[in-house]
Amino acid sequence: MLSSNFKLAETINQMSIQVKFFASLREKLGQSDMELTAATTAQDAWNQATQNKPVPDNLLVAINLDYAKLDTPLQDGDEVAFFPPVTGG
Amino acid sequence: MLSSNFKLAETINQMSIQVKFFASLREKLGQSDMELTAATTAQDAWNQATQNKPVPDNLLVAINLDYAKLDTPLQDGDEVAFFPPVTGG
Amino acid sequence: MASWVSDSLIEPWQLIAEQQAAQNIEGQYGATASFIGSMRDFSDRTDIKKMVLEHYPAMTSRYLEKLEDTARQRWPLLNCLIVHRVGEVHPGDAIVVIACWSAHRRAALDACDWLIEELKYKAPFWKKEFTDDGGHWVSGNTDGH
Amino acid sequence: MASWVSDSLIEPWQLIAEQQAAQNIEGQYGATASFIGSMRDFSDRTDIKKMVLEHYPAMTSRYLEKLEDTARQRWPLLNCLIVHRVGEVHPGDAIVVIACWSAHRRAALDACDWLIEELKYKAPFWKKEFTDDGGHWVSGNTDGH
Repeated sequence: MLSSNFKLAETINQMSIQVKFFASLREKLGQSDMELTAATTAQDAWNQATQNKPVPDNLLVAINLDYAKLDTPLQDGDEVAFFPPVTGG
Repeated sequence: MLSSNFKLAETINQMSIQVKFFASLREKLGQSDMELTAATTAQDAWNQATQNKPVPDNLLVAINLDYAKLDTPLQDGDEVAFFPPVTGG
Repeated sequence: MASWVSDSLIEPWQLIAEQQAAQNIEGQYGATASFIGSMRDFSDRTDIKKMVLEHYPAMTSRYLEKLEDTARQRWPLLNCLIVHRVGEVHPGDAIVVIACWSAHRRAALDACDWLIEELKYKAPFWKKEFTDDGGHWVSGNTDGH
Repeated sequence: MASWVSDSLIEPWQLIAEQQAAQNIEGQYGATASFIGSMRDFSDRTDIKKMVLEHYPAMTSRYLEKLEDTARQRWPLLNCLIVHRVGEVHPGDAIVVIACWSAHRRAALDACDWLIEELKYKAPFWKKEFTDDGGHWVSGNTDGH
């Protein structure tokens, strides 16, 4: 009974956060996709995914395909993307 | 000698002014092209060509293919055109 | 740089593609802005069957050339095209085609916008619409319409 | 209304003509405004051989659709087209095609202008230029450039 409750708690606390990097940022960090099991905000996800690298000037953040901010809270299942200023068109 | 001088004077005084009307104005007046043998200004050309009809609101005037005003003086060889507001494009 | 009037049907996208190919500016232009004016089957009147476009030929040529010259003085354009229909046009037919090429987008976009406004207010063309009731001269262009 | 990305060469004028033909709006539109962005062979660097365009596919689709929706809320558009290249492009190749159809000219012209500005500043595309010295990420778009 105790062991089963413990497992449930573990399952509840475990999140799945997809992290993506694009363009020059992807190349500099040498990584494009990773998964985190917990992250409170986009900033927290950045810190974990980059081992606390400083945030570049002009960093753009998107959560679930919409622009967001570094202090935007994350929820289980979120996809957070980091990329430099866009240069399309 | 007298008669020859008289002829010369007549030739000098005789001008050739081409007058043109376009679009609704051409249709209303029932004429598109005419030639005047003398006219001091665009207004004078209008008066002669239309038998002193009143000048319509928004009348546009061009002399030698450039926009001009009713009081612009005319010279021998000028082409003066009268037309309503343009509606191209 | 080219401007002309056409008394028969024009294919706007083909004209623009041809003008683009005719000038050796590939790799130089980063921006092409175009405007096409087409005939609608309604205006203040509904059910317009056709339209006849009259113009003042000598003044039109001169005016369109002057327009292009002025645009090229105001903006760094690499190329420019203005074609205008005259004669009988039908709903859906193109009436005017304007295209501007430049290195950067602002010049092409602004010049194209300016050219259509100038042309609308000053180029000596006149439209007569025909419905089943007969012909009516269009009285004037309105802002942005 | 349509927006998509293409990983192979696009023919802007053909795409616009096809989009125009695909929608039954002939006689309704009086105005078509378009903008084409093409690759130049120089920028801050000269002698650019090619460019590779990366994007964030899921966000791109969503963003381009939202752009079109917003444009249609702001202006009375009858039709709208946005196509953007990704992958490897060469000087002279079209990178982006935008076209807007409306009854009157101001809506099409203003919407087209707005769309390219919005797209330039927000759509998740990134350009990497290649010269003989190797690849360089383009650092950012500048006003009207």
